[in-house]
Amino acid sequence: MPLITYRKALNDALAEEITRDENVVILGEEVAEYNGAYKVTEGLLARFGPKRIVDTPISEAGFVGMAVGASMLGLRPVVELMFWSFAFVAFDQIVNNAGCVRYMSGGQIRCPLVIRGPANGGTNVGATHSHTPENFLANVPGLKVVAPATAYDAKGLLKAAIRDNDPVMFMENTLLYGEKWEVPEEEYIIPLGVADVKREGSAVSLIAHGRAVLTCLQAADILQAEHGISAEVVDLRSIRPLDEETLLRSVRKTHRAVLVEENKPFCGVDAQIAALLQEKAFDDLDAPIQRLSALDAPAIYSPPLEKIQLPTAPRVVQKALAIC
Amino acid sequence: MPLITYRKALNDALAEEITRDENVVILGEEVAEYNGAYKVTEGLLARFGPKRIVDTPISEAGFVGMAVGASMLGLRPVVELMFWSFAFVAFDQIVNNAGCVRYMSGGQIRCPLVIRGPANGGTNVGATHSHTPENFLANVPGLKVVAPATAYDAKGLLKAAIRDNDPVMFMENTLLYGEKWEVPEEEYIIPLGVADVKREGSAVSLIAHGRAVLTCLQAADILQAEHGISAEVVDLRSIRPLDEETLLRSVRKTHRAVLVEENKPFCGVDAQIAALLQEKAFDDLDAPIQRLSALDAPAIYSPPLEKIQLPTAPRVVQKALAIC
Amino acid sequence: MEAESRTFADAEVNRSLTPEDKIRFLRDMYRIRRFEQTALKAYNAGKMGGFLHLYTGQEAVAVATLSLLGPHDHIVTAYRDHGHALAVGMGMNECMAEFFGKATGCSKGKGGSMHLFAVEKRYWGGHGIVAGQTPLGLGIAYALKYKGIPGCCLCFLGDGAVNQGVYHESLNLASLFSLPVIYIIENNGYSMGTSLARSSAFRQLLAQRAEGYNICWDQASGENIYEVRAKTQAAMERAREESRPTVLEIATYRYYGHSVADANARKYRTPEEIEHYKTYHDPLLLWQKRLVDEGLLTGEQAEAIDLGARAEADAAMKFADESPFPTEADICADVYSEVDEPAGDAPRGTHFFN
Amino acid sequence: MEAESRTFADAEVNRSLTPEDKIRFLRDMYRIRRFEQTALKAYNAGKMGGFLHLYTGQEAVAVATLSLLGPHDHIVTAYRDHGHALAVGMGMNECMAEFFGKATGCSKGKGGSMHLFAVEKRYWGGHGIVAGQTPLGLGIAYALKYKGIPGCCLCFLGDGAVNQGVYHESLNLASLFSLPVIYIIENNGYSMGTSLARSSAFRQLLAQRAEGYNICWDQASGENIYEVRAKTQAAMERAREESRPTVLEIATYRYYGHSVADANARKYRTPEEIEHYKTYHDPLLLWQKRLVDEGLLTGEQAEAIDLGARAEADAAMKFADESPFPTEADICADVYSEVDEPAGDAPRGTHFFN
Ligand SMILES: Cc1ncc(C[n+]2csc(CCOP(=O)(O)OP(=O)(O)O)c2C)c(N)n1
Ligand SMILES: Cc1ncc(C[n+]2csc(CCOP(=O)(O)OP(=O)(O)O)c2C)c(N)n1
Ligand SMILES: [Mg+2]
Ligand SMILES: [Mg+2]
Repeated sequence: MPLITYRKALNDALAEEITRDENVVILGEEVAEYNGAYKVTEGLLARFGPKRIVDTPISEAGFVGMAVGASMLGLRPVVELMFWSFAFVAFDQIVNNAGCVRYMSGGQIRCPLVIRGPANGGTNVGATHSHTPENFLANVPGLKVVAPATAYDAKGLLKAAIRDNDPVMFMENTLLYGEKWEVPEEEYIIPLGVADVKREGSAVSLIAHGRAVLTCLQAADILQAEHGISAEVVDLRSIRPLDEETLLRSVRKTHRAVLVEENKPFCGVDAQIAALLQEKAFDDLDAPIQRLSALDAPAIYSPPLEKIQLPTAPRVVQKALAIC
Repeated sequence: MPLITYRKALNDALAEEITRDENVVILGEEVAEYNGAYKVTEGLLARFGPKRIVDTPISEAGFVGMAVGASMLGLRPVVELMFWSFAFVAFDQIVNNAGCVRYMSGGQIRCPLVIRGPANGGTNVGATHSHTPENFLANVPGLKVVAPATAYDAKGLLKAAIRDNDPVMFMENTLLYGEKWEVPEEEYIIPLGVADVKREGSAVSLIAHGRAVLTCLQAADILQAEHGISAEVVDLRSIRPLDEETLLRSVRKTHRAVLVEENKPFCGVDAQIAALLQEKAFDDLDAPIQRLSALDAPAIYSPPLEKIQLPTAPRVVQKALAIC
Repeated sequence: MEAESRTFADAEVNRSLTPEDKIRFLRDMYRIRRFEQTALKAYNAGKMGGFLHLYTGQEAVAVATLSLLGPHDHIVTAYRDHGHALAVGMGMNECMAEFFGKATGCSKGKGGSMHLFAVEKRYWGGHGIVAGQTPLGLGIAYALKYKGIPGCCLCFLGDGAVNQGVYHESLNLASLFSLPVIYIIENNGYSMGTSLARSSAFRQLLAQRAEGYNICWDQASGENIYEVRAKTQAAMERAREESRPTVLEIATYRYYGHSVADANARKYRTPEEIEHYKTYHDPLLLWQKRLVDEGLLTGEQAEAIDLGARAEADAAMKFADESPFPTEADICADVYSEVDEPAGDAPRGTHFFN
Repeated sequence: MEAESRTFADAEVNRSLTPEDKIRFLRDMYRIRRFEQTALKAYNAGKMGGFLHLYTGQEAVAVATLSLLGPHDHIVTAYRDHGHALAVGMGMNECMAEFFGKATGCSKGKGGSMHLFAVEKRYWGGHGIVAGQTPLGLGIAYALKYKGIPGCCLCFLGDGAVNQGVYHESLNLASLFSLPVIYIIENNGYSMGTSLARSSAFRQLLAQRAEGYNICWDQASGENIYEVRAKTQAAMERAREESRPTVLEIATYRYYGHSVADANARKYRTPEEIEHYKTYHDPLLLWQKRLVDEGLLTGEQAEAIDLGARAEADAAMKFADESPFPTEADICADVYSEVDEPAGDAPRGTHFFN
């Protein structure tokens, strides 16, 4: 299988869906002529022209709302936020229009809309540019939230998201754009709501989403190599809908869980996962569920410090050792 | 002690702090000439004049940001959001400016700002007007979040919030504005970060914030009267800072907890509380922590249905019985 | 004034009106007014919750503008949406039932009075967040242009709504992308208890802000159906033929408070001001008088129209009253289309977290 | 043109300038330029992370406008903030150290280059969210007026930032509340890779949108220090004396890409365009030539100034290099002032949740 980057996987998914469905339109700042701030949309303007690939001014509330409106009429806009951090200027449009209009109309409306872009820290762009709002968005019934950790998942999930008839918030990671994974040439779709056991193990479940999955995989290597502990790594992939079954199955096997995310801890996604696991697998747990999140402060700029503000493999190991 | 309404308690707190500190200024839509959409600011314009009580246009991002800027220079703006739901059009200003400017300036800046208003469902105003974003706001390091359940708490906490040198998000409830409690005439302050055991009990801890505390008190009555179960009711009062000690003390005593909130479940405040309790009181828990939140859909308009969408005392009882 | 309004009556779009058309406008205004009076009674009787934003006094705006809707035109508005809903052809039953929170409501009781929707009539709501609908109108226009459909979108907003940033972002996008959207500012002089002068800084008119975005704008008197139709038609032609946006400001007035629960309805404006409007500027009475003057209608015929509207409203009240509420199971329906109408495979994963 | 620029030189605010003042402006521009060149070198050497938005080409705007700051005036700007920081009197050391993420940086390494702050100099940042600073500027002006302080706030933004809604909300509030705030649009023709024409719909100028809010506006050429000072002074007087806002649009140009990591810097505009600006419109060279023409400066003196700036920048680089990083414990400091500087009682409750 060819090795391709996470970026290329996204680019391929976009190109395939644009080709497949004339209602797919890509909108966002610098997505067309500039080829995307992070080059995810590279070459698409040249291939598909300015009707399908559209540059917008710096008006997130305006163009996100516009995309919601267009989706109501059957377009399938894929809106790029240069950073998910900028969702906060469009937050009302996302929560109230994308999130609630179907409900408030008694089901008369569908919003087949994707909003995508990077949501991560770790690139020294400061507090305002390093938000990871997957927990906020997944709180909203009516929205779906996805966070792929690999190129393979990114492609399959983005294609599913574009075909989905509900608004899907798609969280990428700038630190992964240049990383490579094997991705088949044949078309495939990864349905939303299906987690992925990225590594089988028996002694502890490391549960994560997005780039934290890779941190967990490293940690699992260390746990095995240095401590003889067999860790299972479960990747949520889809945060809402959530594949509870896979999580529960893993924890019922290992009896121990460490939850890792790059979000801030208070009411992070892992708060929800911990609440859920302790409720539904109470008797299976041999130790308290551990959480590892970003150190609880706005994202610090200072490069070496930001690196340790985010979860690291050694800290995952430490958390696991505390309960193994 | 005189019985006064939650509304009057807030009004008194505002009046006292306006009198006490010339830097306190009340800003918001309809707060002055109209006396407040929910009459919390009633009479203040007449008493304190238009310099201290200021009507704004419908520009939440603009006037919230303005208040952040003014607070940097030492004013102590108390901004009313007619509904906390409208915070979403001002979300960037709240999270990035109020929440991060101190950090990004390396501690050069303080934002002694209060944003207050009702955050609740239950009044049939539909999905867009019934958001309860305390979980979102408490996720942001740099912000504080408070949710008083009684007139007594409302007054003491609001005074503390106004004197606090950090931005405090103050969540009220329109369904409580007209309810009465005993409130002393002498001045008092309730520090942030201190929970309140609203009812002592031994068999199960019912933990809640805001109006859900009252639901829990009713449920505790029923549990005692009909099931002979002694429930303790713990009111968080302050969500961030959070009084973990009081929560842990209660759970270590009762060994069982039911968490109740009117927010949507996914990543709600109670997800955080559950994660925390299971981690820090794992061995003390005799049963899984139960959660009861709003039924997981946008707030329905239909009055009788919205009533049951929110947690009810019988459902709290049911949750408690499941683990007692 | 007289001369000017003659001119509007003579506009092509008005000259082509049949007497039946003109009488229909009157009937539509009566229907809105009586529907709302009945709703107000029901509200006061505790039959509904939350807000009820009456449109009474503004009826001519919705009736005149929406009388121009062609088969490809769409509309979206704010929470003061009863008039637009009826003017676009929704039935009183489904609207009143929605107010009552009944399963037979247009939004199955989920939206309430602020959220009336009739997608099959290209009526996209009813939106509660001030100006939140303005980019939706843009998006509808975007989709029309994208698909090559020769229609336009009328997007209504209030005079207070112009101070929300998203409206300005929408204006820039509308002009930059050359979209067939028409922003209709229904300027009733107040946003809740705040008069125009206390909420907005401007030179002559709110619509003039459009100039900064190189957008054509105009104004009209909301008590003159001919004028509103003439100005709206010009904007719609601009939209359909040149794919250019317009901002149209229509002067109007609401008789009731902001919402019927507005305890201050008579405080921030004088009773005289309200009376003055009712007496001299009531769009319904003015139109009725005009039709009588034009010899198209007798007083008795007008009364019959009124009675018909009242009867229809009473029947709607009865319908709403007798309709069932949604069930508890309905609460979590209409959240995700994938769950409501699974395509092939059953939905995977947990969607709801209770 | 020649005549016009004479007029600006003759403006009261410029006639009162001493030769030392004028030479200081040149020195300030050299300092900004050399500081940034050094920073660029350091960036390319991997000494810093994230973005670096160079101001090179725009120096005259910050130097001219901020030369007018009185003891009660404040400023706030966006992420392209190096020029404003130095022009307001910040040291190169604290700025460079901030770029390096060092504890000795003005923001202790927490903000980075987009977030330079010097509160004691009434310089309120450095803000990364486009237009996010615009209501902050409003609030500073609000506080000044509230406290009866006879100052004003200069709030800078880019040409792309005018399309964020919050800027418009700010304009309305500024005019409605009559606040002493001056919005200075530094129009460098591009927002990232998007030219003005592709991002904004307008008639002649972006500043003209101010008319819709009944706000005075003006324009100036950013290569002419006299003109910028004259126009800014007029706005500052309007602010201080009438407590009225102004929008001032200043035409300028940036030589580098949006950020130094902008791979497309030379794609969305021609190399000729950039060369043309550097050759004919460089604000630093133009001012230097003017001073030489005015007989205030020799070529050698100019070179000495340049060398001084280079040396200062090199020293700042060394300072930054040798400074320590913050410690892990610093990560959770400066979040809550209550925790950092407990007043009386120890802070209660848990503030951090790791
Ligand atoms: C963002 C937001 N802020 C505040 C409100 C509360 N609110 C609802 S309607 C309204 C007044 C709007 O006035 P206007 O736009 O003139 O419309 P009108 O009610 O006169 O039709 C206000 C303040 C809201 N719904 N949304
Ligand atoms: C809300 C928001 N959207 C997008 C961005 C990304 N971004 C940063 S600067 C910029 C261009 C701004 O251009 P302009 O306002 O002209 O200022 P200039 O960079 O030319 O100084 C963009 C799109 C952002 N920081 N914030
Ligand atoms: Mg109005
Ligand atoms: Mg620019």
